[in-house]
Amino acid sequence: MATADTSSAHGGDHAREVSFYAAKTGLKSWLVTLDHKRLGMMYLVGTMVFFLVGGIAALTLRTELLTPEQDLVSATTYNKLFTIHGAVMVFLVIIPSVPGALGNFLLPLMLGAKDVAFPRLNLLSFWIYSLGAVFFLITLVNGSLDTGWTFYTPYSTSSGTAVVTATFGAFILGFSSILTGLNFIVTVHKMRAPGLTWNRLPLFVWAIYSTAVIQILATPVLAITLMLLMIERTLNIGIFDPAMGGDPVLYQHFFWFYSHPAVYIMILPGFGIISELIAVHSRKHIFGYKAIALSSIAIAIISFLVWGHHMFVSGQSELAGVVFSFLTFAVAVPTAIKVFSWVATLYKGSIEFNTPMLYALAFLFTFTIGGLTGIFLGALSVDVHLHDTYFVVAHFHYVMMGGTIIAFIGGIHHWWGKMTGRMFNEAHGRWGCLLVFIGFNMTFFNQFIVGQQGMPRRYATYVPQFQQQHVLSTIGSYILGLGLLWTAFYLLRSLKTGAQASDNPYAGASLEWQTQSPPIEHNFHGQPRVDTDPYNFPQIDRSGGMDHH
Amino acid sequence: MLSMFLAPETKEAAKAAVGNVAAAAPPAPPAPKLPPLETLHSWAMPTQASTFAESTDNLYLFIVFLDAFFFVLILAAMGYFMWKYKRRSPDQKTSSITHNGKIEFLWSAIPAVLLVVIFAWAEIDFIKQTTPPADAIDIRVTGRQWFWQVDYPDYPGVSLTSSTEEPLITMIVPKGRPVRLIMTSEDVLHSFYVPAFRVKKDVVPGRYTTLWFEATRVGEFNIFCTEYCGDRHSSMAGVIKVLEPASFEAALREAAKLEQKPTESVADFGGRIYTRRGCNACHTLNGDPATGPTWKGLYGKSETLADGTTLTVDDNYIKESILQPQAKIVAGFTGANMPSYQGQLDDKQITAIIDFIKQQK
Amino acid sequence: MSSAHGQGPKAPHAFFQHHYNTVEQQAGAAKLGMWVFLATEILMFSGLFLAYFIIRILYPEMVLGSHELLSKTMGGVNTVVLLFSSFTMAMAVRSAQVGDTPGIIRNLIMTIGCACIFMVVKYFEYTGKFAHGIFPGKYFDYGRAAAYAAEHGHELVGMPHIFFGIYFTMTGLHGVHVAVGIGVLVWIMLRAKKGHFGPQYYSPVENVGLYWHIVDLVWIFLFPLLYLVK
Amino acid sequence: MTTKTFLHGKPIDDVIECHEHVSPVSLYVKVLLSLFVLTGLTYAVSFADLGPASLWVAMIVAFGKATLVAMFFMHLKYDDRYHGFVFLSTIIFVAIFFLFPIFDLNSRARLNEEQGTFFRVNQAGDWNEAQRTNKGQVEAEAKAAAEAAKDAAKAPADAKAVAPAKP
Repeated sequence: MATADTSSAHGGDHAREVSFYAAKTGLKSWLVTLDHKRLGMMYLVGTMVFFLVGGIAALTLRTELLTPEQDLVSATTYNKLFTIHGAVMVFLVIIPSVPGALGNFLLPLMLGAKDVAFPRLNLLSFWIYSLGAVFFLITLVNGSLDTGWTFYTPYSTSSGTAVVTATFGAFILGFSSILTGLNFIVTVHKMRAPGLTWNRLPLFVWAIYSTAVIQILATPVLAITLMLLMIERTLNIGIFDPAMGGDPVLYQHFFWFYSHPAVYIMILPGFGIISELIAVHSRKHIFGYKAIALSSIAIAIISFLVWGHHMFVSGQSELAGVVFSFLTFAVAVPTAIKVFSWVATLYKGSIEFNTPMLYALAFLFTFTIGGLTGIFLGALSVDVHLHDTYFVVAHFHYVMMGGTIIAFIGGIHHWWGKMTGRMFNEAHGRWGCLLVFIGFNMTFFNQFIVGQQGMPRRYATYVPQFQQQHVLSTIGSYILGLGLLWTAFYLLRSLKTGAQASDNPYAGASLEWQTQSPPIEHNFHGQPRVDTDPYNFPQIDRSGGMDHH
Repeated sequence: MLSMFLAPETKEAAKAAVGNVAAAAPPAPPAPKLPPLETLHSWAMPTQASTFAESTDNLYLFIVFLDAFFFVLILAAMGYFMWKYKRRSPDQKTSSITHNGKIEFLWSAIPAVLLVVIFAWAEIDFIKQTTPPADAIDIRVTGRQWFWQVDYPDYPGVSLTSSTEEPLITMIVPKGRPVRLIMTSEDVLHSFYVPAFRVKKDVVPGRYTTLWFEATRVGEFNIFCTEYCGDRHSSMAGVIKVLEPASFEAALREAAKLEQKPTESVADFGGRIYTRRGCNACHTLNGDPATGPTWKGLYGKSETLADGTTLTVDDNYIKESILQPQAKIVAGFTGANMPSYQGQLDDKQITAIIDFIKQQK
Repeated sequence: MSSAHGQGPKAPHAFFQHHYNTVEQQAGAAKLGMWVFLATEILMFSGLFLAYFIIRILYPEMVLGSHELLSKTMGGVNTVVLLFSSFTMAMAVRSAQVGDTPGIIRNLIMTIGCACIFMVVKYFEYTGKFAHGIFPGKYFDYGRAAAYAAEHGHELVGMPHIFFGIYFTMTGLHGVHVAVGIGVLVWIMLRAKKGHFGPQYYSPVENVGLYWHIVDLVWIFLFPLLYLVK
Repeated sequence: MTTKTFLHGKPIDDVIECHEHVSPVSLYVKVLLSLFVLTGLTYAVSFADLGPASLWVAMIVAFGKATLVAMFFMHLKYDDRYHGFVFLSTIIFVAIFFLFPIFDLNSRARLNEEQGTFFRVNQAGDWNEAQRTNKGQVEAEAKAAAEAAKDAAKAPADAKAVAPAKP
């Protein structure tokens, strides 16, 4: 177990200090704060606001799909809706959510540091995120965007919508992502507490670290791709636009060199959260610590070798398709190792079914489906049939929504007490989880079936025989929306009426639990020291070294 | 601005919401009336109508069973542990096991081997799908916003198109003969997809891509565009008709015929060309501007061109616009990329179209 | 490092930030951060280099024909200027390491001077191109450019607007980096004048130096690819 | 439990936070002179007609120069080895990024040559035409001038944008 400092290890108790919320007040104390915890909370609010925007777009287009005909919105509006949904969810929600909110809040705490390595850069990164968000909002009012979140050329060079504004927004958001990743890499390398060796790092830190590696290596390519796209659109230099002598498939190579690794920017932090949740709530040492940690790094590296599986039917050479397909299967192995290890962690544990754990178990269910259906899409001949159909839509929602977002919500519950100092109502939480789980599966499971029957994605109208499945999907999406709103409601309510959270409500053993809830401004009283790994629950519980509820 | 997400909207609201591109906002197109996709069950794959379908489906099923097996395995283990090791007392004993090299090796190696099997199987099928036999019939496919044009090099003059409103026969192929499609696009990316054949390939501007198949069942099957291509992407659908080789050529000639019928007025014939040649993808008849100007009240109207001059729409201007679309562009439509119909429509057909436009008051 | 020189740990200096434990930790973090940042710079430029190589593969004759219009002399002068500025930059870091403040300032001024010469030469190159209708992309004036090429005994082949599109993009982005470099060089020079830097604390000089060297590295590849290669 | 002091996961007496190395001026001067010599070499070689080898020669020389700058000016030779690792792995990822698109382009050329593509046709062709018909954004007189001057400059005569062959 880790200790906050020598005196508390000997039973000495510090006088409680004021939390970081109370340490400074006023608007300015937030807007120019260098405190990673405040920045984490601001990211949380930011991503949740855009989650709402993306969600409203999604529910509107699901409503349009209740009938095969065009009735609720025009085809143009439909195209804008799915583009806004995709672009907002990817660039403004999922990519910054876990690293921005939980990563910022928890990483220095877990490392026993006073802050991230570069606090001012961290603030800059948040403001760059906000600036990018502003460009997206400008896009919304100024003709919106109808290219799909992928900005494929030559449609994006000829579309009449605000492509340059949106692209510039995504370009800016890329820099926010790069700077956050840079900060985290240096923080993990240089700011660890005494005794916190690499194989004592919490797995969440490993996951965020691997994510940061991808952010560093992939995002600059997105930046240059979007820059070339903007130049192509304004000057027609002829790199991507075939009318000027360019190659649209080259654009796809550029784009997916970033965007496939970006899939792992989105999911790896989710993996990290799940590792924490499962170990803590089953009071077990995580099974196969090294395998999970190293598989994160392996995924980070292999993810750069597989982007071509988005292009099996795009007109890239067949030989390249074969190579990419093989490498794609290689990335499935480390992912499988993680899932098996999580399940094995439950073995001979003491599993408590509280809300965070329920989300972790829901994650195991949905992410396993998401992962297994990826095998269909990696297999060349089957992908030829399934590519760009609803099967793909269902697959990536099972991974992004059923993986990252469910893990994120679980993580928010797990650390809610630490972050806000209040506990949410457990019963409310379980109901919320049930609604989200049912709604999610009802929305997306059908889509595997319409997909395998040949329903292409991004369709405003469709063949009438799919209507039944689409209606089911739409009802599911309402339930999902309801569950999410309910979750937001009781979490916000707990800020007023929730019980005071103890410093360590779930008896976790990593360093973030060794400080007050919410933490004090400089995180710890004195210098924390670490002499064991953070998953040694059986020993901790046996020795009675940690309060257990 | 968010109103576009919130309320069911009228066309006016849509135009207001999209602001500066209101002029290009097209009306809601009708849903394509396509023949239903045949499936055995509501959850099954579509009909198998090409030589690829069966082996693709076999691999698909193999993965389904394999996935189901692993999914059940994982869930069963998870469920059992959840039941067995539920926390029953606060000081419940837990195991101090941290890892197990053997089992970790097994659950890395077994999936790896299975994945290599799947890869090899899929790869063999894929290579077949991408190597057309030498004796294949060549058909040229051109994707345009938002219709397909299909030409038969072996049958000069035969040209078929899809329509965004009617389920027209877009392609006719003989059963049991390999067919190779040589495809390109004139504007943006499209993707040619026949679910019943399990074939799909992007149609890329500036390049040729190929696709081949051999149909095994007589019947009509859907063609979809699966690469997002703009407003009426979901209406860019067609019908592929498979016939016995004996009746293939005659049916092809018949389908390609675009002549005035004895009972038909010239304007009605023009109306048929309007749908058959894809004019309806961009020009409406109800007064709404789409990608191109509406044909309602077009004839005799005074139009302002992109360069600021004005002219009256008459027979000569319409003919010129069909043959050299980029010569005189009406203001507000400069971004539109209408292809030339030079050599594709004869004078009689052009006259019929002009008559049809005259009728749209 | 302290052990390497056999001195004790460094005493906190005026710029020591309290969230670090030691001065060495702060310097090490800054340097690692800079190296990671340089990695992102390299990857960003790599996109343009890839675009260049793809264009070369697609249109070899066009690229070879078009690159003749670039002035090897101007490119060569700029290469020498940048290499020399890299040298003075390295010398400025060395001066900081040994505590020679006038040396830092002198070397930084030379570096800034070289950067300015580079930008001036670039300005003449660009305006020289514009004068003959050689603009990026759709603004490229084929007629005037072809006439200009003919004057110099070359022939334009194919679609030269693509080559010049990528030429202006690559050198333009590099130019932006040089301009930013001038800004940060002036900043650390002003700080050096205030006597901020010495053997105890010279991270900013060192990191700006690393940045400046990467700008030089990019040019080392740009120069032969755009100006020289046949 | 040990009584050793740990810092950042390592025992404090081993910890190396930041390498410092002061190189002699003479080394910097030697590096600079080598860089000048190499620059002169590429410059000279560019006038020799080496054919396809010229790209390789130029790249090898450029890599040599880059190595000199990185090793000595950027101190990689004496620095924390992790910095070198960051630098090298960046190069490796750049190589991955280059490898696949170039591989794709080279291995799909076969089909393009069989069919004849817009690329190959357009290359000798009228890109100004393509630009006008597709974009219509360039001023009319500029195009006219380009057209006229092009004829004068004897641009390839078969400069017709060729549509995909139709029956």
